[in-house]
Amino acid sequence: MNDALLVAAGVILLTVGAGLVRILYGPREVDRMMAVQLLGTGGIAALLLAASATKVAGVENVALGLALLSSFASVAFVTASAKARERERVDPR
Amino acid sequence: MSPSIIAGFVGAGLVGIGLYALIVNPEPLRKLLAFNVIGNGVFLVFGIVSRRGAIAGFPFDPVPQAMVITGIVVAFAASALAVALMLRLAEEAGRVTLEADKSTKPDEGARSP
Amino acid sequence: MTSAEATAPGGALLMLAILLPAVGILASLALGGRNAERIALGSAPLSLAISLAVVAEVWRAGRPIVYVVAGFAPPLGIALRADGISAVMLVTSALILPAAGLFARAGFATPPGAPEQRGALAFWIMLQAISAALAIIFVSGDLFNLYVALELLTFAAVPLVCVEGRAETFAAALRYLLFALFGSIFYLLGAALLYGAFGTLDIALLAERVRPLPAVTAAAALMTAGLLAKTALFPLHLWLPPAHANAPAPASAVLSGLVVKGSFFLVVRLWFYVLPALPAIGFDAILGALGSAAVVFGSALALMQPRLKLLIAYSTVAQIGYLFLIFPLGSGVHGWTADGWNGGLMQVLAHAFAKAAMFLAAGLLYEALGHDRIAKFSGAARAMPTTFLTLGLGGLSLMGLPPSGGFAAKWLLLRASVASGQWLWALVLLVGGLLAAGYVYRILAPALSSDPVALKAPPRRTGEAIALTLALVAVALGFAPDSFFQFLDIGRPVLATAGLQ
Amino acid sequence: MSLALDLFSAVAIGAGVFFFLAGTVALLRFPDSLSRLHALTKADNLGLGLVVLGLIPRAGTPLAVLKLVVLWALVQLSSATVAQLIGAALRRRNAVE
Amino acid sequence: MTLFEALDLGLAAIVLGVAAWTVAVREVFSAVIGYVAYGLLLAIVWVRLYAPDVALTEAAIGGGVTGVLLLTASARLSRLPAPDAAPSAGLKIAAAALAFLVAGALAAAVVYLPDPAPSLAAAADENLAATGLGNAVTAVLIAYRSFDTMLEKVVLVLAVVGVWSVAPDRVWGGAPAALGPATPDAALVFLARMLAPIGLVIGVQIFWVGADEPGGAFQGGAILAAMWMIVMMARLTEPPRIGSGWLRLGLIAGPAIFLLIGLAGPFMAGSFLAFPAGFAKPLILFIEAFMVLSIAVTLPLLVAGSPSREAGE
Repeated sequence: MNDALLVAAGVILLTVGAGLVRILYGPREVDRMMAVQLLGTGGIAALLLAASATKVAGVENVALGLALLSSFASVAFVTASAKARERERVDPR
Repeated sequence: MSPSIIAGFVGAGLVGIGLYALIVNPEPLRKLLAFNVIGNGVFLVFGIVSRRGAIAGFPFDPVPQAMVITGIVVAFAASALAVALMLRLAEEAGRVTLEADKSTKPDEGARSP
Repeated sequence: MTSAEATAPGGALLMLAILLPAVGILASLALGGRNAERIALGSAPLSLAISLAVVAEVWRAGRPIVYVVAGFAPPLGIALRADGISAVMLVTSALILPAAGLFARAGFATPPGAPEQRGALAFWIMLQAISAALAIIFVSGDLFNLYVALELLTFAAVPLVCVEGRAETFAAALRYLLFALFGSIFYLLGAALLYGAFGTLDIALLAERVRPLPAVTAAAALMTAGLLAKTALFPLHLWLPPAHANAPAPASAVLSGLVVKGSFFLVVRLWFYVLPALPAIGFDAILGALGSAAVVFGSALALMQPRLKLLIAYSTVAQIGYLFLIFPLGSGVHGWTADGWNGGLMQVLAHAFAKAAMFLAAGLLYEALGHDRIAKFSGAARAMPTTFLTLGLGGLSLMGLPPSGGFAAKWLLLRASVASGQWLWALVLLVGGLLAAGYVYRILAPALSSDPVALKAPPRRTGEAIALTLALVAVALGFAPDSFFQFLDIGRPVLATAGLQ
Repeated sequence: MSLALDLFSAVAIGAGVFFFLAGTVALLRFPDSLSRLHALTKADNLGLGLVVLGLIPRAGTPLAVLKLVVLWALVQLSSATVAQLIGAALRRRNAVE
Repeated sequence: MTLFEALDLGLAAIVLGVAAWTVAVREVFSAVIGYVAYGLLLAIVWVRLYAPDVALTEAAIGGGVTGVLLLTASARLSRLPAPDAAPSAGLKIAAAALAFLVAGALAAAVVYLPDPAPSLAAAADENLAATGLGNAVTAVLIAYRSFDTMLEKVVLVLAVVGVWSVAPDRVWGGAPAALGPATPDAALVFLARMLAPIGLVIGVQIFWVGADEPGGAFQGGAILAAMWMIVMMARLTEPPRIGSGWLRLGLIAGPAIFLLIGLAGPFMAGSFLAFPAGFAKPLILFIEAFMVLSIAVTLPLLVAGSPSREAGE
């Protein structure tokens, strides 16, 4: 069973890793960000599976930390773009 | 191939990729990204060293791991300082470039007859 | 066995030398305003007293003094060790830093009752940070601890470059930062490999354990490359002239006189203390060749600079080159190694004082004339004789003419190269001296003419006195007695240098 | 009993893996950003939810179960918000173009 | 080749691929997005290397906080004119050759590290009892090599002063620019309100368990820092004035308490930074608590950058 869990973890990771191809093609930054978001969720799932299979202490804490911060990059992405637009309105170059 | 050998190649690869980018990319922010890529490669080497230091009952050597944690925090602080300099330079000069600039002080001597 | 080593009497002084400025940094930020200046200048005499006490203790013991931090001995913990060169460098930094600080009071003072000022707070905090970082670099016995110290030094030095807040200073500071970060990350990579090979980063333990391995060669190359970038050795010197020429004069004095010596000190530690058992792979010749190239290129570029501060900055590039002659001339066990070793170290000290004096003098000139164009110095020497005397005395040391510390350094290096039959280095020393004479002449010649000159402001007497004092120390080093060199030899690995040849 | 639980875990986790696969395919194959976004948020939430569900029987302590549930709730909250934010950003951009 | 080796190789290929893409892509903003993905992947690599403490740090700082810093910076810088000098082909070839050489030498050096590898794991474990801790990584950070950690905290303080010091003179004492847009999305405000209290609990918990399990002051502090940042991005609070005395106390609290207890060491335990027998664990937790505070204050300030508004504004 444990090996099966690890394989499932690996498969999820490689799947969402393959999703990173979307980073390559875009075409917009938003699409790239979605791929990162999917990677985050998949990474959490993979870590949970690995934690359950190996019982290495603390792995579930890593997953918890990632879950807490999973929205972080996307939020920064959206606010940074919004702020850049604000500045453009004030100071259109 | 053991995970630590694979990680060794990843670490070496990251250092190589980062070094190439550091030399070739003219934009400072890109150079900063490259520096961070190199840094991660270096940390991975510490990670391999830590994993190789596993002995009966201990899956890793804690000393290199502690060094990596210190290193990550320092690298972040360095990035923040670099970003602050870039943003301020952009504000003052309207662009961010490292190209050699001959001028030093506001040159009053040159203007006076 | 070094792992059982214990704290020596007086070892706590080493920790105090580090903790005093560290406390100062935190207190300066918390209290803010004028207090930063008060703390920085008020703690300077204490720093000097501590470093003199270290000298006395090392002299008395006749061997390096040790302090085991936190009660955990290496390899698990960290040990501090001070030998002859550590003690001398501690004193050097405890002299030059307060000199620059006193000089800077004119530009970075906060008037009573005035709100806190940006430049002032940053300057006084960074000055103390340089003191802390250099103290660690001179006494720490652990390569990772030294990495943190290198970063501390970078984080202190970079903001000093742009403390005046002009666009070109930000560009210079950014370039300096990127070079410095490149340097420290490669240093760290080397440290990772050494730990992987030998399970410790303690310098003394490594010296016992080192044996030839691919990892050791790679670590040596990576760490050296990183440190060279921080020391600005040709061809990694590109960041130095804009950074040192753009900083305010007292900051330039510290950056050129002391900060680049910090990373050079670590190159010396690495090759003479950590890796002496490494069989020759030609590193000493490569370092010597790069140093020679730096001497020639740096001096030639200095000759072409229209502005005094840039000229002095390029002269730093050249003078750093001489330092690296210590590797071909100071390694091995020969009759001449002592000369090469002493000459290299004397060059570190002489250049520190001479260059600090010259940058301060350049600052005074800029204040008085409103510019630092060499071509427009005509007649300035009559209006500011003390300042030009300082430039002249500093120049004497740079050229290597007697009596001066620079002469002592270059004479010793010359003797070593002649005795060892390595004529190339002798040639470099002579050519470098001639080129230095050329650029010093360029500064002084127009100034000595009798043209009338209008000063914007009268020169500051205290500033002139401080700069002149530093220049006189550089000259006085030329009269260093034999016992001084015996002191420098305390703790120098003997077996050690044998392997480098 | 334990066999039944193992079977339950295996089925739930297997379904979770499938949804991650589906989400990735949607991300790579769907034609425009908005449809990609919608498919994606559903797929990855279901994927993670099923994995968590499958792991609950294997969690040793009530605290571990709580951790799993909190974690899943956090990801739910985050990804719903992110979908909302990105969707709004996309609509704004579309309105401009 | 077993299945697991294949999975490891796949992960390695993805990490290298994303890194290569990050440095190669034309737009800076895209590069930064790639870098965030890369940070997430690295956190997983660290778990694979049995380094959950590092993984947690990398997830919080490498992926999270650095991501915000770089995304904000690139959004502001990407509108500027690009440098006109493109690298020449010669430079590219020389750089590629150098990069290959360094990477090759490094790989060889790592592969030929001596076997059996030296290790301080046993020594670290032997001394663990003296510290009262259960997590050897925390013991290294806060007892065996506490000097490094204390200095690193001073480095953080210097970084903050350095970042502040590039501000124009007239705004000295004022506050950095707001992190979020003028009118934040209602969803973002909701997220921040929900996430911050949960994150606070998790951050404190990760610090607390760090004595015995993976976690600790760095990781807990970084999570708290992230929570403060998200609250600022939703404009629920604003970056504080840099002239504020409380702020400065918060910045120096960690290193200052560390130093004070360290200075008492010679009198209580015979050496600077040493802890008296029997009191090690409470003292360590006391120091760590202030370190958490300082990290939680420092990281967001480093991201917020130099002050840009005058003190009165």
